[in-house]
Amino acid sequence: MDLNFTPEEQEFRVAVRSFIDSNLPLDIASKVRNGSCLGKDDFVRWQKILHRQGWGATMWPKQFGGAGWSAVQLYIFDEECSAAGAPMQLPFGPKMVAPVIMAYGNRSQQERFLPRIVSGEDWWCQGYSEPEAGSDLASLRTKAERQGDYYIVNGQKAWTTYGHYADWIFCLVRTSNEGRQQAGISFLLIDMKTPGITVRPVIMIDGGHEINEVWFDNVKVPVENLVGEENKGWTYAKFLLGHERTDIARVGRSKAALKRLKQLAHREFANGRPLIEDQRFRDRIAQVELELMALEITNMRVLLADGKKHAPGPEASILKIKGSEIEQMLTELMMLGLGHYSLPRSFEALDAGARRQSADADYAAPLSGNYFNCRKVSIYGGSNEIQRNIIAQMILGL
Amino acid sequence: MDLNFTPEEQEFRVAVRSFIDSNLPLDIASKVRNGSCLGKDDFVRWQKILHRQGWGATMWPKQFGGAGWSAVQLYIFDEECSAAGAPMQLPFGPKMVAPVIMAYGNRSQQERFLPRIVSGEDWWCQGYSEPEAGSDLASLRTKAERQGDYYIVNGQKAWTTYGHYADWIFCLVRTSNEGRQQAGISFLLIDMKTPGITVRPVIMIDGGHEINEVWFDNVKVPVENLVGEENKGWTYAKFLLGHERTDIARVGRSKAALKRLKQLAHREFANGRPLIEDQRFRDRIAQVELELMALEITNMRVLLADGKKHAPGPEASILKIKGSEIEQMLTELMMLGLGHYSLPRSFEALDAGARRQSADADYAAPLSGNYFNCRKVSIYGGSNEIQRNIIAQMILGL
Amino acid sequence: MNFDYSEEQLALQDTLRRFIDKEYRFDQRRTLAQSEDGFSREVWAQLAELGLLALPFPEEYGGLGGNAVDTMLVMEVLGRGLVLEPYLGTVVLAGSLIRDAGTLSQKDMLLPAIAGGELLMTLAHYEPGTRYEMNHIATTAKSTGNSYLINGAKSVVLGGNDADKIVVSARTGGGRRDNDGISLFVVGRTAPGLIIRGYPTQDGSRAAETQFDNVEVGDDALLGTKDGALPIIERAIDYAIVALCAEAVGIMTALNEATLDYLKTRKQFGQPIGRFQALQHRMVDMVIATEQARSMATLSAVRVDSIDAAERRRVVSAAKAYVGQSARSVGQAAVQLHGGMGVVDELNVSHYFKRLTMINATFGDTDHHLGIFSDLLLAD
Amino acid sequence: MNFDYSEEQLALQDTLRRFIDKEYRFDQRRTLAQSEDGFSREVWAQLAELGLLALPFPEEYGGLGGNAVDTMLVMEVLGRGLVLEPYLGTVVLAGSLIRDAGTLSQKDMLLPAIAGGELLMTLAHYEPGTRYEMNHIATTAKSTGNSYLINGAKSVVLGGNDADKIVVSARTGGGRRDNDGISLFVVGRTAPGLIIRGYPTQDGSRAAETQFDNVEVGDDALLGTKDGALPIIERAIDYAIVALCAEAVGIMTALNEATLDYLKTRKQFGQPIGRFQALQHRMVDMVIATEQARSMATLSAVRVDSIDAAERRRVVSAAKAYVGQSARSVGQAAVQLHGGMGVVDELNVSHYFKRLTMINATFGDTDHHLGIFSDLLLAD
Repeated sequence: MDLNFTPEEQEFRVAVRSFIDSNLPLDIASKVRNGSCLGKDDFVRWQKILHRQGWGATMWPKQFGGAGWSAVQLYIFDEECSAAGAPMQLPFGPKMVAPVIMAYGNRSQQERFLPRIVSGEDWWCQGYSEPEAGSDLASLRTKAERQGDYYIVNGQKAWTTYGHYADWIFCLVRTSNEGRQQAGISFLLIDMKTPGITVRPVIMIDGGHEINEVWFDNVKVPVENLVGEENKGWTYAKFLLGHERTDIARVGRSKAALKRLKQLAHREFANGRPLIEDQRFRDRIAQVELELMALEITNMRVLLADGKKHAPGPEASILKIKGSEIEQMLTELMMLGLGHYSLPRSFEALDAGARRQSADADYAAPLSGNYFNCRKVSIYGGSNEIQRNIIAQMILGL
Repeated sequence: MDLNFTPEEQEFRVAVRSFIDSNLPLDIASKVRNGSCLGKDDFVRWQKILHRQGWGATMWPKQFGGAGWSAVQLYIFDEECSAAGAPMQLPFGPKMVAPVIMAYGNRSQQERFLPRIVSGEDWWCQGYSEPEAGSDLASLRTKAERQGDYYIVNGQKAWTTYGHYADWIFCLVRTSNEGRQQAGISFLLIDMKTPGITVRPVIMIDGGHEINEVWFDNVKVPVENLVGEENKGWTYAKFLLGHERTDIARVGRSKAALKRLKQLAHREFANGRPLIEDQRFRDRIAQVELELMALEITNMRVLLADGKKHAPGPEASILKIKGSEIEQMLTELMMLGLGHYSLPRSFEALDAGARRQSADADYAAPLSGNYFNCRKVSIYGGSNEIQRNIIAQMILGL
Repeated sequence: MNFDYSEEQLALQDTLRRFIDKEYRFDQRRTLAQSEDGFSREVWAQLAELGLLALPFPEEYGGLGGNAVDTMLVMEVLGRGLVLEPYLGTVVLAGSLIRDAGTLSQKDMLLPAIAGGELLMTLAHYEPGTRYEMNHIATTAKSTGNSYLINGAKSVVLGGNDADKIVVSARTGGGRRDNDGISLFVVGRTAPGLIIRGYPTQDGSRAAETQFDNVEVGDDALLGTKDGALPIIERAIDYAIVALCAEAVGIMTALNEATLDYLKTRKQFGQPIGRFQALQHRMVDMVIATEQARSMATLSAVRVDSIDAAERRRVVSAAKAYVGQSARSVGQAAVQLHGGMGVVDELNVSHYFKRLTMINATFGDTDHHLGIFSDLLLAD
Repeated sequence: MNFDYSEEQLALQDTLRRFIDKEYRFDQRRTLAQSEDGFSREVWAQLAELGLLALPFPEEYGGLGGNAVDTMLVMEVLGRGLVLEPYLGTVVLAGSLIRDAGTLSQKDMLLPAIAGGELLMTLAHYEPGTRYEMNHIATTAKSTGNSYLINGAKSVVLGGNDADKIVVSARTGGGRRDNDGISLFVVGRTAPGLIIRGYPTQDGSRAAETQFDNVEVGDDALLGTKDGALPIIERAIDYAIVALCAEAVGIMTALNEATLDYLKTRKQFGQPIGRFQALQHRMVDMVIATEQARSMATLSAVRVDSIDAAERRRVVSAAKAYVGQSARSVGQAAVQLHGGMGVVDELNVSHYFKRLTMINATFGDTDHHLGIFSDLLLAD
C-alpha cells in the first residue's frame, strides 16, 4: 500500500502544470475560476490547444490517438486542469460517443468521426432522454424507420446539453416495437444540419441556456450512420453509461472549489472579523473537506481497481452520489458565505462606486446562480435515486 | 388564535403540580430523573396514588371513571408529571385495552376489567407481534380454536413489554384462515395465570429485562373473554392503534429530558470550562430544543383538531416520527456530554472515592444505556418506516 | 389555547387567495418580474383596495388594527403566489417603524398614504461588510443645528429601487459596533446626494444599493428617539422575520402540493413515480418539515406582539433558524423529486426554490439565528 | 500509488480471520465478556503465537517491524470479531510509547515481554473533568532525589484492571494546562498507594479508575524525556486513534454484511424486506458511508507513520471525526433496519453498535476532532 505518487508521476504533474501555465488563455481561466458561463468558443479554443499537444483525448487508447496514460496520470491531469481553471472537457464527444464508436463502430465510422472529436472540429451532443423517458430511458419513443438507404427519424429528445452548439448528435432511437422495450433500440449518429431538426432552448433555473429540446421531423439519416447492429443500441448505451469514469467523482473540480471557498471565507466579514473565524461557518467548510478527503481516496481505489479488471463497475455510482453531494455542498457554502450579497441577481448592476465598498462584488456575482444550477448534478446522468437503485441491485443483490 | 393557557387551565396546572408535589414518592421521582429502571412496584404505587385522587385514567370518558378533561388539560397533566419525575403511565391497560373494551366489549367485560385497570390492581400486557409478524402484523399465526365454552390458544407472541409483570394479556389470535388475513383475527383477553402460558425474558441491548416472549401451549380461554365478534379483531386492533394519542409525541418527557441535558452541560467540563460554553455542543442542544419547540405546537395542533372531529387521524404518525427522533437526540446528547465517562458500564463499580472526583458519577450511570435502549422508540409501535408508509398512503394518497 | 382563525381572518385570506389565483397567475408574474419596476402598480392598488396595505396600522390612521397573526395569514398567501409587490418593505418594515416610533404628524402623513397605496417605503439598514449584524453601522448623520447630514452606504435595500421614501439608520453617536448612538431618518428618494442603484434579486424582486453623500434632512426627518433607534429597528426586523417565516411556510405548502401532484402524474417504469417508496418517504419528510415549520412560524407570530424584547429575540431567532432549515430541505427535495423539471425556469418549482433560498439570506440566515438562540442557552 | 496489501499482510489477515472465525465465535465472546478478567489469557497467548503482539516492534526486540498499515489490518479483523483482548492498550498504546521513547533497557525488558504475551500494559492519561483535552493534567510526580512520588487520579484507563504495568502521565512541572512539564512513568500494578478500581465498559471490555496516593517510583521508571512527554503521548494516542478507526471500519463492514443478510432473509408482507426501496436506499447509504470511512482510515494509517506532527494531527483528527460520523450513521441504521432484533442482547448487531459508540467516546469524539480539524483551517 502506497498513497504517494511515484517520482515519475510527480514529474508528470510538473510537466502538465507547466504546459497549462504556458498555454491556458487567461480570459478562460478567469471565467472558470469565477464560475461564469463559458461560451462555445472557450471550450473549443482549449480543446484545440490540447489537441496540438497531443492531449485532445487523453483517456483514449493510443491506437485512436489517446495518450496511453494510467488512471493515476489521468487523475493528475484532471486535478491540474481543475486547479488552473481550465474548462472541463465536455464528455459528449470524447467520453461518450467516442468509446462507443471505438468499441462498436466500423472502421470507416472510426476514421470519419474520431479525429474530428479529438481536434475539436466536431461538437457532439447526446440524444438519450425524452420528455416521457427520463429515469426510464428504455421507454423512449423517438422512431427511426428504414426507407432504402436512410432512416427517417421522428420524435423529440429532451435535456440536450449544448445541443445549440452541436454539429452532431448521437441518438437512441426506436427501430422496433417487438419484444422487450430494450430490444428495439438503435444507436444513430445524426448530423445536426440535416433538414427537419429543430433545436429549442430550455432556460435553466439560473437563467442560463445550456439545455435544449431537439425535435426530429422526418429527418433523413443515412444508414451508414447506424452504429453496430440495428436493435442492439441498448447494449451500446449501457456500455457508454459505464464509461464516463475518470472524473465522475469530480474530485479535481471540487478541490479547486474548496480552495475558492476558503479564500472567500477569508475575504468576507462577519461581525467585523473574517468569516473564517466564525466557528459555525468554518465547521461547515471542515465538514465538506472531510468528505472530499475521503472521496479522493475512494475515487482512486475505484479507478485503480477498474484499471485492473478493465471493466467499469457499479462502484461508479458511489462516486457519482458522493461527488454530486460534495459539489452541491460547496456551491451552497459559497452562496451562504456572501450573506445578504447572495441576493443580487447581477452585479453588473452595481457600478464601480458600490464595488469599491463591497469586497464581494467581483467574485460574488455568479455564486447564487451556481448553487441553483448545481442542483442538477444529483439529477442528470441518472439521478442519485437511480444510482442508489443501481448499487442496491448490482452491488448488493437486493 | 391563542396559544396562551386560559386562567382556568393555569389554575388546573397549579392544582396538578401541587398534588404531585405532595404525593409523588421521592424515591420514584429520583429514579425517573436519573433514568434508572423502574420496578413493577414503582409503577403500581404511583397508579394507586393517582387512583385515590380520581386520576387513575384521566383520559377515559367520565362514565367509565375518567376525569373528563380536555386535550389541553391532559397535556398539562402529562407535562407536569414528566417535569416532576412521575413514572410514565404504561399504556397497555388504560390506553390500549381499555378503549377497546369500552368501545367493543360487553357490559360485563367493562364492569369486570375497567375498574381493576384504573385502580392498578390488574397489570396488562400486549400480545400483538409475533416473531414472523412484526411490521406485517396481519400475518400473525397464534391460533385460537373454539372447543365448547373455551378457545384453545397455541402459538407465540414476541416483544411483550413487561409481560413478566402482567396479570392479563390482550391478544390478537387467528380464529380463521379464510378470506383475507385480516378477516380471521380475533381479540382475546387472557389471564396470565392460565396453565400453558410460558413467559421467557428477552434481554435488551442495555442489559435490562423489559420484554419477553410469551408462549401459549393449549391455553384454555373462556369464550366470554372474546371482545366483540369473532374474526373482527383487526377492526378493534386498528381502532386501538389510533388511540394511544395524547402522549405519542412525548413532549412532556422530552421537555424534562432537555432540562436535564442542560443541567448536565452546565455540570460537565470541557477544556477546563463548563461544557455549555463549548459552542459545538451548545449548538446541538439548541437544535434539539428548536425541534421540540416546534413539536410542542404541532402536537397541540393535532390534539386540538382531533378533539374536534373525535377521530384519531394518521397525523399521529407525524408525532411519532418527530417525537421519537427528538427522544433519541436527547439521549444521545446526554451520553456524548459525559465524554469518556460514557464508557463505564456501571458506576456501582466506582467507589465513593472516585465519585468525589468525578462530577459525573451520580447521574452518569444510566445515560449510555438509555441511549442504546432508546433506539427502540423508532422501532416499536410501528417503525418510523411504517409510520412514513401510513402518512404516504393515508394523508398523501400515494 | 386554540389555533382557530377568526371569521374575519379567514375571509381576508380567502379574498386574497382568490385574487391571486385569478390575477396573479404564474405567467403574469413572470411578465412582472421582467418589467422595469419588477411589480405591478395596478396590483398594488388592488391590494390597497383589499385593505392589505392598511392591515397592521391603528384605525385612527386608516388602518385595520391587525396583529402579527393577521400579517402571517397574508404573507402565507403572498408566498404561495410568489407575489413581487413590495409588501414587506413598505407595510411590514417601514410601516411598523412609523407605527411604533413615529410622531403624530409623521404617522398622520405616512401611514394613510401607505395604507392607500400611494406611498412605497423601505428600511435601509444593513451595510457592506456587516453581514447580519444589526448594530454594525458606519453610516453617519451629523447634526448641523436644525438639520442632519447623512453619509454612508446601505446594501441590499429591499425594494429600494422603487421606494418613494427610505427610512435610513445612521450613527448620531457611538462607535461602529455600539448599540447606542443609532438613529433613524426618513429620506425622500429625490433627496440631493442620495444615489440609488436598483437591481433584480435572484428571486425576481428588486433591491438596491444606496449611497448617501451629504444628504441633508431636517430635524423633523428623525424617526423615534435620537441615538436610541436600535431596539426599534430590531423590533421592526423581527416583525419582518416573522412575516418572512410565514411567507416561507406558504411557499413550502405550495411546493408540497406541486411535488405531490408531480409524483402522482409523472410516470416512469410503467407507473406513477409516487409508487416508489424512497420517493414517498422523501415526500413524507417534506410534509413533516413543513408542518413543523408552520408550528414554529405560528408560535413566533403569536408571541412577537406580546412578549418582552429578550423573549421575542429567542422565539423569533428560533423561528428564522428552524423555518430556514425546513425551507432548505423542502426546497431541495422538491427540486430533486421534480428531476429535470425542477431546475428549469419554465415551472414555478424553481422559482419557489429560489425565493426560499433568498428568504434564508434575508435578515440573518439559519446559522446566524441558531447562533443567537444557542448563545442564549448560556444564560439558562 | 497503490492500495494493494503485500502477501505477508494478506496472509497475516487471513490467519487471524480464520482463528477468530473458529475460536472466537459470538457465544464464546459472550462468555468471556462476562468472565472476571473480561478476556481470555489463552486467546492472548494464541495472539502472541500468531505474532500479533510483536507486530509493531523492531526486530531486535522480538518484533516484526510492522507499520501502522499492518496494525490497521489487524484491527479491522479484531473489530469484526469484537475481540475483547487488551490489544489496544498493551500493544498499540503502551507498546508504541516504549518503542518510541523507552531507553534501551526499558525496551529490552518490556517489548519482548509484551510480544510474548507475558505482560499486559496500558496508558493512564486522561483525568476526571478533563474530557478529551490532552494537556489537562493535574496528577503530579514530585522528585525526591532519586525517586518520584506520584499523586492524582486517572479515569477510564482502558484495560486498567488487568494491566501488569501502567504507563502514567504526571506533571513534573508547569501548570494544569501547560504543554510542557508532563512526564511519563512506568508503574507496576502492585505499587503501594496505587488503587485500581476496574469495571466493565458498555461494550463488554474492561477499564479502570486509578488513584495514585504517594506512589513511589525510581528514576528508572521515567519513560522518555522529563517534562517533554506530551508530544510522545500525542503520537501514541494518534496511533491508537488510527487503530480504532480501522477497528470501526471492520465493525461497519460486519454490520453491513449482517444487515444485508437480514434484508434478504427477513420476510414481511410476503417478501424479503430488502425488496422495499426505502430500506434498499438506506442500506446503500450504509455501504457508501463505510467505503468512505475505509478510505479515510486507510489515509490516516498510511500517513501517520510518515508525516510531521502538525500534518499528522490534521489527518488523524480528520479520520477520527469522519469515521466517527460514519460509524454513528451506519450503527444506527443497522439497528433500525434490524427492527426489534437490533435492540436485543442476543444478536451481535447490538454489540457491534455499542462498540462503535464507545469507540467514538475514546480519545476524543467526533465533535472534538472536527473542532481540531476546523481550527486548523484558520492557519490555511
